[in-house]
Amino acid sequence: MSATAVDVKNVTHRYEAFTALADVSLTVPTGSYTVFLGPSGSGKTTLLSVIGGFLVPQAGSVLINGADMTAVPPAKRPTTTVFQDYALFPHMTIGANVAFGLRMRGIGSKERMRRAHEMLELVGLKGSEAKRPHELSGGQRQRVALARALAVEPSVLLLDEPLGALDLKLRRQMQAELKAIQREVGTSFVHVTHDQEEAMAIGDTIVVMSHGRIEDMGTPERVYLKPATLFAAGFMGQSSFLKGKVRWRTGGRLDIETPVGRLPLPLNGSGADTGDDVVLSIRPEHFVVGAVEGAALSLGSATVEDMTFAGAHHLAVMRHETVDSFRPMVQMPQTGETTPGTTVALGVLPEDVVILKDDS
Amino acid sequence: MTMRGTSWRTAASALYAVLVYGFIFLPVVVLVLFSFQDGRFPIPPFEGFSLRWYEAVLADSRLMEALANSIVVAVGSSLVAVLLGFLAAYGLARFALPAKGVQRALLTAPLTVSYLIIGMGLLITFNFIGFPKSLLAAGIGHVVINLPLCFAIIYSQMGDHQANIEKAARDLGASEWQVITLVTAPMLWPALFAAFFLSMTFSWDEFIISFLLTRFDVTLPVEIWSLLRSGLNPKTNAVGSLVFGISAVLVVVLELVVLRKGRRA
Amino acid sequence: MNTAIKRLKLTGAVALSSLLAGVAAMPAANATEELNALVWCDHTDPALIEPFEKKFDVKVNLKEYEGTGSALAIVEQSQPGDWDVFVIDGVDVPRAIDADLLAPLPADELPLDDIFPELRLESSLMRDGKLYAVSEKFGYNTVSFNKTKVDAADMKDMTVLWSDAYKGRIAVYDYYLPVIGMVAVGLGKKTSELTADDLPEIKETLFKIKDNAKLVGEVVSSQTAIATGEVDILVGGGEWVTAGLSADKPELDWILPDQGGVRWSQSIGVFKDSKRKELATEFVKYIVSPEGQARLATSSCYWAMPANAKAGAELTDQQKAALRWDDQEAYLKNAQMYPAPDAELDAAMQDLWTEFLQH
Amino acid sequence: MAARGQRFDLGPWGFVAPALLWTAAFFVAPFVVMAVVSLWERIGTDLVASWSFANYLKFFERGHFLEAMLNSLEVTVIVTVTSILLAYPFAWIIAEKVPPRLQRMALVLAILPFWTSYVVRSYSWLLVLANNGIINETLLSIGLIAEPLDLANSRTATVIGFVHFFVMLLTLTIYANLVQLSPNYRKAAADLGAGPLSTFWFVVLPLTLPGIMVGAFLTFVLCIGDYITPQVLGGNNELLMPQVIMLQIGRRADFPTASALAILLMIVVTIAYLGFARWIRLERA
Repeated sequence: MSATAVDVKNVTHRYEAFTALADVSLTVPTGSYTVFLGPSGSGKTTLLSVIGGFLVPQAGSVLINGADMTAVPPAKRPTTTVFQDYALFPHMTIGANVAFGLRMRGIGSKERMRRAHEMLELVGLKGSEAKRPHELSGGQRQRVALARALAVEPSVLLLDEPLGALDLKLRRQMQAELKAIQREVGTSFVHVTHDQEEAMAIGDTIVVMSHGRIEDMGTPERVYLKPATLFAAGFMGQSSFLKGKVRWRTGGRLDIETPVGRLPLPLNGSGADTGDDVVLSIRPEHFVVGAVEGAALSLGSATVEDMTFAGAHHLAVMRHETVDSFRPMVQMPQTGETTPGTTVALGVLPEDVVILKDDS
Repeated sequence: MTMRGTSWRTAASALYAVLVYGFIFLPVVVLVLFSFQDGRFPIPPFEGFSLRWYEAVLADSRLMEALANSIVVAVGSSLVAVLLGFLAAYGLARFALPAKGVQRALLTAPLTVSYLIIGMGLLITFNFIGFPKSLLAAGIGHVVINLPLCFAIIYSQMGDHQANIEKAARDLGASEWQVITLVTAPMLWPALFAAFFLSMTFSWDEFIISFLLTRFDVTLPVEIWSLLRSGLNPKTNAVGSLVFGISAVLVVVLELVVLRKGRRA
Repeated sequence: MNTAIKRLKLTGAVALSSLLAGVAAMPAANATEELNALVWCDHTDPALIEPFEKKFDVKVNLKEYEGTGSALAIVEQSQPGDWDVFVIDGVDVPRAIDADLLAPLPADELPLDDIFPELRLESSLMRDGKLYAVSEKFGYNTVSFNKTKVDAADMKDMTVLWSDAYKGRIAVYDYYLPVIGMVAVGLGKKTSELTADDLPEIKETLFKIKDNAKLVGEVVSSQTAIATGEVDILVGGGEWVTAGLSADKPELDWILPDQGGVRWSQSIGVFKDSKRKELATEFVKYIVSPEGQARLATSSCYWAMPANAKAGAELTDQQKAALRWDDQEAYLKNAQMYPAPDAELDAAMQDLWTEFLQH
Repeated sequence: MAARGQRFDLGPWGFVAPALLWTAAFFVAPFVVMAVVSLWERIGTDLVASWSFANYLKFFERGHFLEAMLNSLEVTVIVTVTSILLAYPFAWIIAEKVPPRLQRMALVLAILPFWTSYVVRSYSWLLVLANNGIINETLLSIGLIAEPLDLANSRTATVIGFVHFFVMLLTLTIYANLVQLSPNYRKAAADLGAGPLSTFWFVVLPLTLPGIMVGAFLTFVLCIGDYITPQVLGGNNELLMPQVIMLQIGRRADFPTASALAILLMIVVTIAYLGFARWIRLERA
């Protein structure tokens, strides 16, 4: 088996005036869990359709396990899809639903039923063969859809917002189960979602998409901590942005002029050069509040405008004392006396600042 | 709203409902009652209970033949109408075809035309091409009037969710034919059944097209019409009551068994 | 759930297949040959047809019509050879001969001498020495009435119908020829000499009758109306309305007014394009035989006098009384034939009739 | 998202073609034939291809044709309006006052007489409305009237026969509309201070209007083209269009005139359709 399960090369697709995919290329390593993340209209579902064979792209090609599948219909691809609305056959039992793909492959009914039983056991629905879809809860239907898609042993399983219809608690629980099942069966999973927390929790690789383009691609940690673009930084978790200009670059260091003053920063993986306009992105938990000392750089002081309680911590929205356009979002302790109106000093460690090209 | 106001309104509603039910059932009750009339005239006074008119109906070979013809036409034309309507609905709902609006309008257009005009058009046309008046001709006419209905009912049930389910089947390896026979048709069973049942009802009761397009192998409504024109007697009541009784039992059984189940699903 | 559905499917399948099996078995009369006859409704009585079907092992398909126009319309909407036997009003036989619809009959095989002399109608039924149809049944379009509600003496004068003496208590039989004929007789015209010039006066009179009429109806509606007391007088009625009802409604009677009445007569012939002329001829022979005649005279749709005088032997006294067998001599004298308009006059009369209905 | 048809091009026309061809062959073609024949004339017993509008002119020249059309329109409008006025409250009572588990039964009961044969139903009304029918007998025996009412064989009888049929049909369609209505609309209206009457007038009625209009149009089409009811119940005291058309076919085989009349009738229905069109999406109804 090839080390690359899916290889998408320069795929472009337009719906009339709307560009759904613009020259997209990516690879999905065999046995990995890949998540396409993006807002609606970003092209993530279109990309999934292209991989699944429901859509032939106008340009580019799709290779699965090294073979060109661009124009091969879904039935003939080693992929199966778990649909957002599950698309269970309402007139069939759960057993028959799961065994459907095997039936299409001409497998005898005894063997089918055995496999269906196995798959249902895998997804934790042992003994539900005789039930019908409408007798199950949303989470159970989701599992049936998964079992049905896995029963034919695809090399790539495509999941189109599979958890979108579930409530939050169930969703978090299913994320863990999906990941566990993926590890158990070893199939490559490609999962589409617009929920960044889901993406981080579940993916080996996250592909951040916007306007038909890939904005960033990497491990969750990398994408979160060192997002490649402004969009990725904004879409994955919360960030506060501060515009600046690179005064000069020397060796591994940058000197950036910002409204809150000059900040000497390490490169932090950025390719910014002298004279570039940049945006500095800082995660809420990276702000240093109160005593700005040691290696921390001072960002001036800001007044707390609003506080929201987020369980493990507080999140404060602040207004910078001198720079109106800078509205830091800062993580504050779970317990503390800070209330709206309080003014605090803000700082940040140089290595925590992400330096992004200002492409706005 | 006071309690007294509420109960007054409820009483008025109940009275209204009873009156309308009375209006709806009046001709049926009279029909059935006088089918047991022990005399020649199906009008008051009721002269006594007798089953002789039912015997007369069952002994009337022309009526029985017409009954059989009606069943053949109703079942046959409804099957064709459902099949054509299903295929068209599937084609229009699932494929990119040019001028879909025009196609849909064409398929539903017969709904806006009187049966008399449809029947007459067919009569003149068949006459020109030398196609004989027959049960088959009437059946063709019945498909024309029922096809739009079947199409509309089935088409309305082919939404995006259903499309996704078909997509899932294809994804799992089903061929186009398998998708239709194993997934689409069974999934739409309630709609197909409703279309078939409605189509049967209309065909069963249709008069003017059958009247214009049949010769000897007439349908039951046409034979009843002849019966009516050939003399006044409670036989007409008896055959009407029989038809009503059988259909009513059928409808109630369907309601209790099929639709109840469908609703739970 | 699953088993319920299976059971349902099974029941459905069983019901449907038994239904279809029943249907297949239905046309039980799997007779070898079929005979297609275009008839008035009195010929559809199984008591009349079944003996013939049994004797010749044949299935007689009957299509009933009312009015020669309808019959010719039906023939026009058919293919040549579709029809074998034609029952048609005596006065309209020349039209059918003109249209080349009828085949000559073997006169020597038919009991022509037993037919009432007034019904032999050689001028209509024969042409160039060939017989094209034979009379089978006759009666009168006059006035039927309920003698408990209407003074029988009033009914002797037809003009009472267009005075308003019985306003709202009159029904009119919906067939233009006899009623136009009746009115013509009432106005002192001869039905055989009607022209377009007579129509305005007839129209005026008809409109007066319409003003008095509760309804204009076909056989059953007019019968229903007089039997149920909806109306007390039926214009265009006669023994064909009352005789069959005589057992249940003895109060219904009919009369030939002093001005006279219209006599109708049906005749029967064989279509020229028939592919079963021999069998069709056998059918004609059966219908004009005394037995056939007696059954036809008392058939379920309407009763009327048989054309064959020998049928009397086959009828009961009660039946003969209802048919006024013994009064026929006098009645025949005082009755005129249906009008027999040419196509143009016929169209004018039909337009007149439509206007009458709409009046 | 996915492009339908770009992938599975197994000849989608194969699905649509049978129904389209059927409709073209047995609906459109006969209509064209009828339109052609309407320009011919029947002279004597012959059909003459005279290519004239004589048959259409006849309609406007001859009082009784025009009158039939007016009668038909009058009867149809009376029937449609009466049926809606009777059926709406009835459907409302079933939807609102009848306990939910009994509603379906109430509805089935309300439309059960559908399944008596249509011809027999008209005939049955004739017996009900006759001078010594059940209505007159009852009214006479309780002394409400001294003379039997003239009900049968009249326009009244025709209208009653029609209304009977269409009340059932409209109850069904209006009920379906009423129950589809989310109860939250009414709750919201009540919450915002509307009384039952204004809730009905400003919220329920406008929301159910499209459904009523579809039903009204169906009633219009079925009523204006029906032959049996006026023929059985009207007593030929006036003629409606279908009766006049049938007279042309049945008594004289005058297909040209019948075709012209049929086309005129269709034009009237089409005008009515345009009037109703803003509410009607037949194929999604």
